[in-house]
Amino acid sequence: MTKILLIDKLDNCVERWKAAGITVIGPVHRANISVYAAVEHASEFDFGLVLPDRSIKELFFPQTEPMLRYAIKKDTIDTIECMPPSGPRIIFGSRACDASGMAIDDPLFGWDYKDTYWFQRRNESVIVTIACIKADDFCMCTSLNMEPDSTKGSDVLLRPLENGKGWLVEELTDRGQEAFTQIAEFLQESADAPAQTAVVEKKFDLEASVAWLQKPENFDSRFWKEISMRCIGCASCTYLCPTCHCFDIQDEGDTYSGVRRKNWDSCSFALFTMHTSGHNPRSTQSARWRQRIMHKFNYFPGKFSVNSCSGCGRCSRQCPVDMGITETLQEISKLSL
Amino acid sequence: MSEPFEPKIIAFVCTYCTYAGADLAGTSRLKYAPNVRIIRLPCTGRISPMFILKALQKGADGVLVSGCHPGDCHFTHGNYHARRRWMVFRALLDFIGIPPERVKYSWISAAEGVKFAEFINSVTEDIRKLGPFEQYSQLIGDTQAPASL
Amino acid sequence: MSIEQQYQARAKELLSGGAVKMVIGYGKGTTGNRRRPIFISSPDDVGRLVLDDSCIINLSGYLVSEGLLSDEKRVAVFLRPEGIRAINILAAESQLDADQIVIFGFDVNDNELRALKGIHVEEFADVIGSIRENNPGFADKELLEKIEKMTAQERFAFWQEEFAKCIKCYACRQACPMCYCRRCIVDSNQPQWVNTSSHSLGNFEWNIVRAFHLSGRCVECGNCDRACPVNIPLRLINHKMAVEVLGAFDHVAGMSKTQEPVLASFKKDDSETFIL
Amino acid sequence: MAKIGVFICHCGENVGAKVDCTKLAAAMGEHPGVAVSVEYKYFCSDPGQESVKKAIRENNLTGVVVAACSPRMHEATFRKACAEAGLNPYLCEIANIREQCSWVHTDKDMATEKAMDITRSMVEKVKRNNKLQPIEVPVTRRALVIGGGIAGIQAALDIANAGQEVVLVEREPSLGGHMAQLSETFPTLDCSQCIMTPRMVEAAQHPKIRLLTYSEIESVDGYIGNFTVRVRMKSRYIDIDKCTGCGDCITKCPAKKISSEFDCDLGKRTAVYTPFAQSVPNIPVIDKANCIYFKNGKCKICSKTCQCDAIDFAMTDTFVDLEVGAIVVATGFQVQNNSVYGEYGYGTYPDVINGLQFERMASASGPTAGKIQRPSDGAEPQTVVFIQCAGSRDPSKGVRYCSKICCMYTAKHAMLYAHKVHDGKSHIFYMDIRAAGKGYDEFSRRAIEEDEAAYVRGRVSKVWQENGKLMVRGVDTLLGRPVEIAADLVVLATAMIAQPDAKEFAKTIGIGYDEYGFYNEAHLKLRPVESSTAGVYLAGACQSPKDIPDSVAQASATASKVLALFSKETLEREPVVATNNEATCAGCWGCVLACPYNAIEQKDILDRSGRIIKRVASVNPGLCQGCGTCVTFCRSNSLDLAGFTEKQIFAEVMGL
Repeated sequence: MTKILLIDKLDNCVERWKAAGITVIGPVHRANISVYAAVEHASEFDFGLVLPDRSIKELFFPQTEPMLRYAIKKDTIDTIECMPPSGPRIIFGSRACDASGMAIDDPLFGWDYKDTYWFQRRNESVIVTIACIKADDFCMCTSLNMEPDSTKGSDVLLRPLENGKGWLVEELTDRGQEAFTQIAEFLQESADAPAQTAVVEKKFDLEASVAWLQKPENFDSRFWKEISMRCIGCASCTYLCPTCHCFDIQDEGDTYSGVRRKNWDSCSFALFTMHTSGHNPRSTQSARWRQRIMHKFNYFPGKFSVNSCSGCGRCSRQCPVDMGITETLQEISKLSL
Repeated sequence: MSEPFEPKIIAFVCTYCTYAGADLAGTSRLKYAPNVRIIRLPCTGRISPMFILKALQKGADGVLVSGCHPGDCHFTHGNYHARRRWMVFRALLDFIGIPPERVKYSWISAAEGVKFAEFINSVTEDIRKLGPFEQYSQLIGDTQAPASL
Repeated sequence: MSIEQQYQARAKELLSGGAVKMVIGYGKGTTGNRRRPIFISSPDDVGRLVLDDSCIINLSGYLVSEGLLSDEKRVAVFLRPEGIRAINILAAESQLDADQIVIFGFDVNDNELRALKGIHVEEFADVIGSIRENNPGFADKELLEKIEKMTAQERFAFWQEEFAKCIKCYACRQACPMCYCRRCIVDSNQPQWVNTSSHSLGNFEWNIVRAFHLSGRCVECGNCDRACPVNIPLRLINHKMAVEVLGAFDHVAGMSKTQEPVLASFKKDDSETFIL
Repeated sequence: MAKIGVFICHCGENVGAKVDCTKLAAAMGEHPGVAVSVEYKYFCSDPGQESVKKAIRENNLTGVVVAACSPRMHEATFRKACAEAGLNPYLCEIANIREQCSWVHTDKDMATEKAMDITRSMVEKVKRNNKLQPIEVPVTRRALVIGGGIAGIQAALDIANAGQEVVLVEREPSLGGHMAQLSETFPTLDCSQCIMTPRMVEAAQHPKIRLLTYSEIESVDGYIGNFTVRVRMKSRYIDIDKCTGCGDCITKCPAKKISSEFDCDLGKRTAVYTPFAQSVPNIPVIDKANCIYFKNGKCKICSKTCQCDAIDFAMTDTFVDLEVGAIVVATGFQVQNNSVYGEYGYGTYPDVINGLQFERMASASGPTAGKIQRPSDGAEPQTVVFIQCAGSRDPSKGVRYCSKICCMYTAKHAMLYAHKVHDGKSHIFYMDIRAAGKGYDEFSRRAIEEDEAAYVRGRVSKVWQENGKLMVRGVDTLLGRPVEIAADLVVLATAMIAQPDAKEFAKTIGIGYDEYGFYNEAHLKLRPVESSTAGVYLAGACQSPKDIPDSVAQASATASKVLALFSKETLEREPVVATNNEATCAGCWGCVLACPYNAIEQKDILDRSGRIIKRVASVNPGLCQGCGTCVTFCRSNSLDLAGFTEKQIFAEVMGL
């Protein structure tokens, strides 16, 4: 006998959490795309998605965010620091890949300087992940040595019931347990069996690929040019990626006042590394794509002992020219044979 | 009683015709609404659609663009080029939901001080009636607001 | 012989004889109906070329990749009529020499693939000329009519919701063959005309500027629309502007390689009913 | 760090009455970057200007804003004052708080508020002003005059008489143009050649004028003050240095039946010829197309006749390269070919002629030695019908515009005819009589009153031949009835139109033209003799139909423009010109098309080995007039306009 949450009771849960001052967030549709967003009612959720178009990242690291407001006076500049809105949040219906993505980025944001924006939101959020029972051609968590029901980064794991009426509840952390204690009355004991988790085919040999990437001579391999020839240099892969975390700081305003903002930035853009002199150390798109792969599977793990990829497959799924990490690592796997 | 709404209006004008027409309105001591702020450019050909967007960002409730009548351009063709751009840009703004009533175009010559004064007055009244450009103010407000989540 | 086989044979012939140094075409993609751009330089690889009704991406943008055409050698490319029009614009705007481009023309009507005869862009004048009379238009006509019927306020709200999704990934720009600028105005920060932040103001400004810069130049290939990861109906705006430009200036983008850009030219009797 | 001085002028009571200048000065003093903010009664006065200069020196100001009257009033004054105080004059701007604020508003609070905005905005602009230097363009003091008609000759002589060098290029074998073809001129009836030929000789003999006849412009490059021009000297087959102009070759030439262009096909000439007896230079040319030797390989009679061995059948075209500082275009006009009016029978009936043919007939040196004769049988016509507006003011078959001179010359023709054929009767069909000009209306009245020309207001619908007469059917709209006249000769007042190659030629020089091919002036009212290309001026009928006095007046006007340009060794221009960022330019050339002045050129950026890396736009500051149309067109934001830069305008808006 284990605890289960029935879908029918979910609206009661949402009500209860909201009454406790918690913002409830989950996969919903907004103007022709699916995103994680705050809801009023459980009926807004769509748990049928393989995963939302946009990743969970933006709940912790929004695409644009004010850092400080300033006012220019004759001899001084007054500044007011801005912090993100505070308050507890439950992200209900994350996927394993998205949740683990946040855990992957924790050391990055807490390394030399603790990013208060990131950690305030991390500390105030409970991530309730639903194990996947379906996957698509682009899913690749298993290739990253993860599973559709991995628990990394999650506070609660829900396993869909075979009958489709609800989820088995596995509380993973104290925070998760606390959140579910608040809705304990809507949970019940049941012996219903969980559904089979999705089968995600292994698409490449991660270890062999990483070994190839680590060989210095491969930095200048012709491979990079060939694999990235069709890359158009947009940022859709990096911006949809749950683990890509680069940002730029911009001042916006008029003569008298303005806002300093933290905005997403992308290594796919030529401008990303452009020097004031006009020199660009990553002057070609192939150099930029190489950087993205190297960063995720060589430099980042070198520093934080974890690959900067959680296998969600959004990069390939959304690429306007059908590129992505999967294809690149597949090809590298072949090269390293 | 709340204060009557005083619209903020920014005008982009060419120096040879409309700016001179505005000067003539002054030397003729005509009176018009004080809501307009004029930015002087050499020619309507220099007036970029970007200027209009920036005027809106600065909270303009109305934007005016004015220059020499066709055939009168000091630079012979600047206003013909400008006219095409305006035509396209106006249609675009309209389609995006920025009402054409808020961005007005005119030809005012150096001799048309009266037309200038009347134009400013009528536009100011029209925009007063339309009220503040609240939808755009909301966009501007977003630039100051913290992230939603 | 299927058109695919005919074109493979032609590609082989051109590459073997050195008539072209590269063929830009379509290859199999990750999933069944996905096609990806491929670049064939060896006659032995022409078997990778795929041609069917899933070949949609307008490949013309690759032709202006830095350095590709600077050796004056020829490059062949698979193009639909929109792509052919794009070649005309790129030639008219001096981005390439049309004589260097060998076209593998094709079109899809009622799910039927059709080869378009010709080699150089001027030979397709009839095909693209018919677009002028009967523009199939990919834009969602129903949605367009719906938006046109809205009040300005409703339209603003509609676009506000759409643009709110924009993440400024610039996939629309990067996918567009007409966005060949070495530095986009949005990347020009002295001054910063377009707010780069993807707050609602920045998103409005970017999308307005993008549409303005494509007015009279867009061939409605739909690359932007398909590239947009957040499904903003970008092509709809472009289509609307094409309709406006046709009505006002009798101009259809990309009709010839010597066509004057509509916003760099004028007629003394251009319409001006809106000017007071 | 910006140190801006703000100087707020009361202009007596003019500003002060409606703008609280003290409050304005205080507010501006609090504005970031403002080092000095002061008010004064009259800053334009000497002590006012002195105080500005003092403030600049004492505070090391980096920019100045004078909040006062319109920049159109005193911008120059204050910029000069700044320069005198050692501040680059382009670091000074005017905030217009009089014409556009105090004079037009009644509420003092609101006017003050507005004045603050205006001044702040201007301070923000000035912070981003650049030090500009006037552009100095060296001037080659030599003028090229293209066209040797009366306009070209007048311009050349005026410039040469002022001591400057002139190259006068004429494509025909002789100077003279259309005026040399005319009989007598209105409204004085003096003989055209009597007044024309001395001018031709004067031009040819002038020490400052280099004459290149039978020559055409091949190419024009460069810009104001610095044009390079290539002239093709067509082969005359006669050595101009050896020929004495004796005319023996002409007398002996066996090919005598060639239609004379000069005589409008009414007379004949030989294959070696001068267009007319008084040709300047009096050196013949061999018409290759009609020369028996060139056609058959045999003849050479001229060569045998020539005492000075001047004939050279092997001669080829040669080229002359010229450096000139200014160009006067005086390429003239042509008359419309009236065969478009099939119903008038021009080209079908030999006795239907045009006005220019009538001129040749009436000319004492013409093919009939001044006698009025029917071309068909040489008989003296007893009844002549003149049809005005044969081509002009007729959008369906001719041109929309009025050719301006036809009313006058038709009146003149009627008079000349009356003077030569005393019992002859002339009828003139007209639409309106346009006789604006000194002595013009009196002249046309004389034709009616003294020389009994019968004016019929109406159009002619048809001319046909019947019993040896030309039957002219028209309508008299004043009497409201049809008219039929049996005439011996019909003269059509054909439209003046642009030269056949006018548009092509305009492209060679780089000037604009209208839908008819007439050249566009820079401004119809204010710059009527300048083309839109700096340094290229327009004289005579190449710009629009003109009579002789107007052509001469315009020619002299161009000469004064050229002389003003030549008055200094360098040309100083306002530095308000466009610049291009070559690193970001995409090379789309939209700016090249949009520029009204052809000031933007394509420039190749080469690598060290000379290979082209990219092509970019390059603005020629000598030609740019500073309108900024290109800047607005530029999608990549690469172009900018000095004095009105993107940064400045952005700051102005952001400062509001």
